[in-house]
Amino acid sequence: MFNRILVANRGEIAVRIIRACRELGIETVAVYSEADRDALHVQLADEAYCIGPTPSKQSYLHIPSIITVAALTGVDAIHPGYGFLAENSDFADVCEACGITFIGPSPRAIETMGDKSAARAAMRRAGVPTVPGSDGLVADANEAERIAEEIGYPVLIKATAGGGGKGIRVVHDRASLRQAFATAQHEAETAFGNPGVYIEKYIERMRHVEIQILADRHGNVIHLGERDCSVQRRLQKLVEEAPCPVLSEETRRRMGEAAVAAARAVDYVGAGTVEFIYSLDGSFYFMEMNTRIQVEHPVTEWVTGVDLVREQILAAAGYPLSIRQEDVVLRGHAIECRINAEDPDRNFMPCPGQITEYLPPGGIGVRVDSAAYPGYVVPPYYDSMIAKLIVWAPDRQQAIQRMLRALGEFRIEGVKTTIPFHMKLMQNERFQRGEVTTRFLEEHPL
Amino acid sequence: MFNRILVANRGEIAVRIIRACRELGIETVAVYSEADRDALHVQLADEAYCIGPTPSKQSYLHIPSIITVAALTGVDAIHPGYGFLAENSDFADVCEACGITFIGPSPRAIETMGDKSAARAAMRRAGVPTVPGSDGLVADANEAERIAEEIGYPVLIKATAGGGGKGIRVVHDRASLRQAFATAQHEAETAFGNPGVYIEKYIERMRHVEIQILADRHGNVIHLGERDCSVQRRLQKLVEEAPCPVLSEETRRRMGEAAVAAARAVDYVGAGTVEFIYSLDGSFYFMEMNTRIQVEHPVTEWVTGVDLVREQILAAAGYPLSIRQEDVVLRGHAIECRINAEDPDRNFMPCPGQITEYLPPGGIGVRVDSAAYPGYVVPPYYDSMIAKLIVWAPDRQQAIQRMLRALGEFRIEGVKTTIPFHMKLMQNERFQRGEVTTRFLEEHPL
Amino acid sequence: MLKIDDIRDLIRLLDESSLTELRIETEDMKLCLKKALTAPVTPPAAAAAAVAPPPAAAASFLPSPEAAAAPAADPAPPAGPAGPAPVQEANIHTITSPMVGTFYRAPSPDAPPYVDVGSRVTEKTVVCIVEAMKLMNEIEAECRGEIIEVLAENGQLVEYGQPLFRVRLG
Amino acid sequence: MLKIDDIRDLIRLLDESSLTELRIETEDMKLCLKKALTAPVTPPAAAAAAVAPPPAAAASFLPSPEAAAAPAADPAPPAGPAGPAPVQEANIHTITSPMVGTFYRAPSPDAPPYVDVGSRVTEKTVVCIVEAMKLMNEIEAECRGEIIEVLAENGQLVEYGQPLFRVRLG
Repeated sequence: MFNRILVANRGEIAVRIIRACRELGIETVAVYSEADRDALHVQLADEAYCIGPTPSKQSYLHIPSIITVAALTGVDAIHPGYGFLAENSDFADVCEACGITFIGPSPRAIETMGDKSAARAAMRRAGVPTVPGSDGLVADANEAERIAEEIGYPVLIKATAGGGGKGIRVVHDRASLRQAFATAQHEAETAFGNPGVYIEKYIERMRHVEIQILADRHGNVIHLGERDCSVQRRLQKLVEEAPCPVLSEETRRRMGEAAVAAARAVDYVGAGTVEFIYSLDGSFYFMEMNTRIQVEHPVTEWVTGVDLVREQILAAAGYPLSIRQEDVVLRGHAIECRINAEDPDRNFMPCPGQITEYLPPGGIGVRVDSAAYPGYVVPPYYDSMIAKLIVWAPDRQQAIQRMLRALGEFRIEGVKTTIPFHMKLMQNERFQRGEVTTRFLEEHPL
Repeated sequence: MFNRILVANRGEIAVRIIRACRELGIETVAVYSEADRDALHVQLADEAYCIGPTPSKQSYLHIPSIITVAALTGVDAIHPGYGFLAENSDFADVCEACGITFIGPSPRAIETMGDKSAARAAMRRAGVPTVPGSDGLVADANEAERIAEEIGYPVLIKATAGGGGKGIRVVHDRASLRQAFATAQHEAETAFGNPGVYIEKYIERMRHVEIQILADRHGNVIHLGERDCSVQRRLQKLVEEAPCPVLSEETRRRMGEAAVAAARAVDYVGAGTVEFIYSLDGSFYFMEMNTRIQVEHPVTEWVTGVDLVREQILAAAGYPLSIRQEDVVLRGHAIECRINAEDPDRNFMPCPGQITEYLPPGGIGVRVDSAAYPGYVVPPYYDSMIAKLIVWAPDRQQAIQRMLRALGEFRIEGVKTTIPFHMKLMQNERFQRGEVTTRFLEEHPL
Repeated sequence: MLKIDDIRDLIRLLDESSLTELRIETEDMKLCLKKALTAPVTPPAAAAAAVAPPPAAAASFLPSPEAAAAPAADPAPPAGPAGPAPVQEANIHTITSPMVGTFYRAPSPDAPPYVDVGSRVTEKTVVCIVEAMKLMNEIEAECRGEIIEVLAENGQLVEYGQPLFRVRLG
Repeated sequence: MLKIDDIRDLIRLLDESSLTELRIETEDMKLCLKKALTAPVTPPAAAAAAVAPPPAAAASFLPSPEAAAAPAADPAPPAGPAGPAPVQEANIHTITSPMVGTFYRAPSPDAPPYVDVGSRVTEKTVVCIVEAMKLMNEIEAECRGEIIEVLAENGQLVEYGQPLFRVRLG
């Protein structure tokens, strides 16, 4: 078992990992940028080291500094959290070379899934349904036009190096294809340093449904049901829930099996998420795989009773999974709201600043994952999430009522937050009926 | 359904009830004493009224004031919480007379279970095992001596009007019986206004195991497994857990059935608890029934997934229970620590005062029920509980590790608390092995 | 009335002192100066204390979902809880309610009120009735002087300790 | 009515007293002065900020179960994180570490240190090495003057921004 883990992240996920380590009896080493001197993860860890100035590139993304601290503090493993270096295969490689376990899958798995067009190809070989589109990268506008005709408009042009909703363009007709193709290539080159793009059919009315998987080093791969993350704003998830309110038991099983096949295709180890497009006709297609723990993992934890970060650490240490597929039973309904320091009345403009008062909600069925405290200053340099509010109840309707109750209790003063937005959403009848697609907020502004 | 409920209590249980009401869409009316002007339950309720000065007798125990507010604010029902008026059958009577639903069982059920010797008799008739002892009240010292000889020393002399650990004397031999009997009668008269006492065999090495029951107005009575509350100090519970670490499935079933029989014997409605003495040989005996929601109810809520306060309110409103006996499935392990404003290093001396900093723990498997907030002043007039910290994990060992993690995170400054005591307890090997009787702390001071 | 120079002086004074707040109210002006606590943080104590004073603010520490959802649709809440009794001015006595109940100014609907502004009262003068549990509790002035203000409305629910009348002693 | 001078006096009086609040209400004016609770309440920000300065205190905001259980058994933690740079005295410059790594005072174990107390340095004088990722980074003084204090120990892990040397400029 690991004696000591370096947490290469900040904010609530760093706190989440430190908690899991503490419960496992593992010491933690935190790293932080100059801006995060007073951060909760720094206070909670057994040791903490400042690794660089405020910009992420010189601190949380700066591999040499992180590896130096890891080596000098004698850690056995590094947990990358999400974002920053979590899906950086070079970093995983360097860890391996230094004899430090990277808590995540192999560099090769990260690389395959990070290259969107390579991932599509791998999935097709594994028999996982993918959206109709190009076989791989599209060489030029002529080929793009041919494929678009074949699969029918509207189509998406996607950067192979993109991800998280970035590097995507929608093309509705032939007239605009050539221009869009050229722009997309140029953008991909500029933004990701890789001009490769591919084409997919654009499924307009879809839900974002993803499957959580866990895999160990002994060949066990299981899935832990799905999360519905359809409530999005500009492709950023705002609310997630488990289970998906419209999935049939049969589709859940098939989607779960597809996710396991996807994970097996890249010899996956640890916690991962296979994201699917769920079309309203009941069909589903592979979208991408996130080779890390995800922001919304707590909703799965609550309905399955499985501690995903703990399993992730144990799997990295070579332990077999603590549960088998047949032991995974979903119980009740969980919802997560991301509470961001943003002003929902002003187009979700970020509102960093000092949290003068802070009192999280409590009581039955409420979980708060946060790195905030009274007096904490939300820095303007990183993401704006202050807290994740997760509730559980025996059914979805009760979970919504509970979320509303907990949102009403959540006291955050000093910065604007998305709490009022979430309260409106929870009271929205369409949301309550579960009638949501990824374009919900676009079509029905709250 | 009720439109509006008056919460006749203070502290965390008032907050608990307000939360349940809010999730059910029921308005709440809080009442408070002069000392509780700034209390959280006052802030959270839809309306709040000051009903009297600081002493409980003139406020939280003052029936006319509470009924006046209830009548004038037009509530449908009153929730008494625990303590104060929760087991006062006169209060339940008055509510009924005023056409206001008392959220609890009938006045007759409260009365029967409140009279310990009458309760013993009722339980015997219902076939529930009781501790060997007198058939009812013991008239004089001669009878006491005869019964003690019959059942064997040591014996307990108990005030029929006592409860919650008060009004009990242990007698180890014949020599001290007569004196003890006289003193006990006198004490009972003085403390409870009723000199009636009865005799029971004293079971020295016992665990305190209690069964949660729920009953509706349609004849449904179910049990929701047990709680082990053996960690006590001077008969006051400090830590509770579910399930009991040493109960066999068979004993659990028999104890559950006995609890259901006990509830049926008094036509019980609502949430109640049947407390048993669990002898280390596996036998168990009825101790008493608490005809109200209990402090430690959250551990049962977490392992069963049932919201007990919600069910209690729904049952009072005439709804059938939402679950059947066969749907009750225990999952994982839950532990509750009572965080009191007391100094464990100075014999648990109460430490009221201002909480200058307050940050409850969060993350996976942690629930906090509390009425505290940064700046809150713990008044010296009522009980010293600041918060209940409840954790859940798939098994007991992980739950203990999680409790330790959460206790370590819990930040309360300004007053001394029992957190250090709980941390020592969680690290105690006997406790970790589950080897605890009600005399544990006496025999093995931490 | 204060001039701009006076206010400038007051700001400087407050700034240089360890004080955090200064309020002045006169007939024609209100002035309130506040300072952030050392670090620009409101200590929780002060924040919590600030919750109590204004009447009806007691329920505002945490917004209720209903309140946030439908701020206007609240079905006529009764009078908010009484804040702490206002600071006693010299020579002025406030008669407060000794119990929670319904406040009546007269013994019956068509009778004249027990007292009104300008009425002289002695210790034993009945000034109103507070009805609780169908019992009519006659409230006595317990002081000697002249009623200068009636603070509660006929038929209103009054809390324990709620101010009912102001009396100029003498 | 109170004059500005009266108020000034009152502010001074309150300031010097142990009182925290002063209220005056007269017919034509209300005055309220408040003072922060001097010491007893540490505002959270200050508490959090207080975490950083003393080395090794970063983990002390919340006690770890281990720390509480076995306060003495902690296996030799490496040097704590550097607090914020100490207040700069006039004419004194502090050379801080531009990266996290191992601090070496000399180019090799048996070589003399680059600089010592009393050494004169110019902008380009190498004062030490910080090793990170097997790379030996020579750190230059970037100022002109005399070394008056060496703040880190040979072989120690130094953080980004950690003070290494104090230099009297000139």
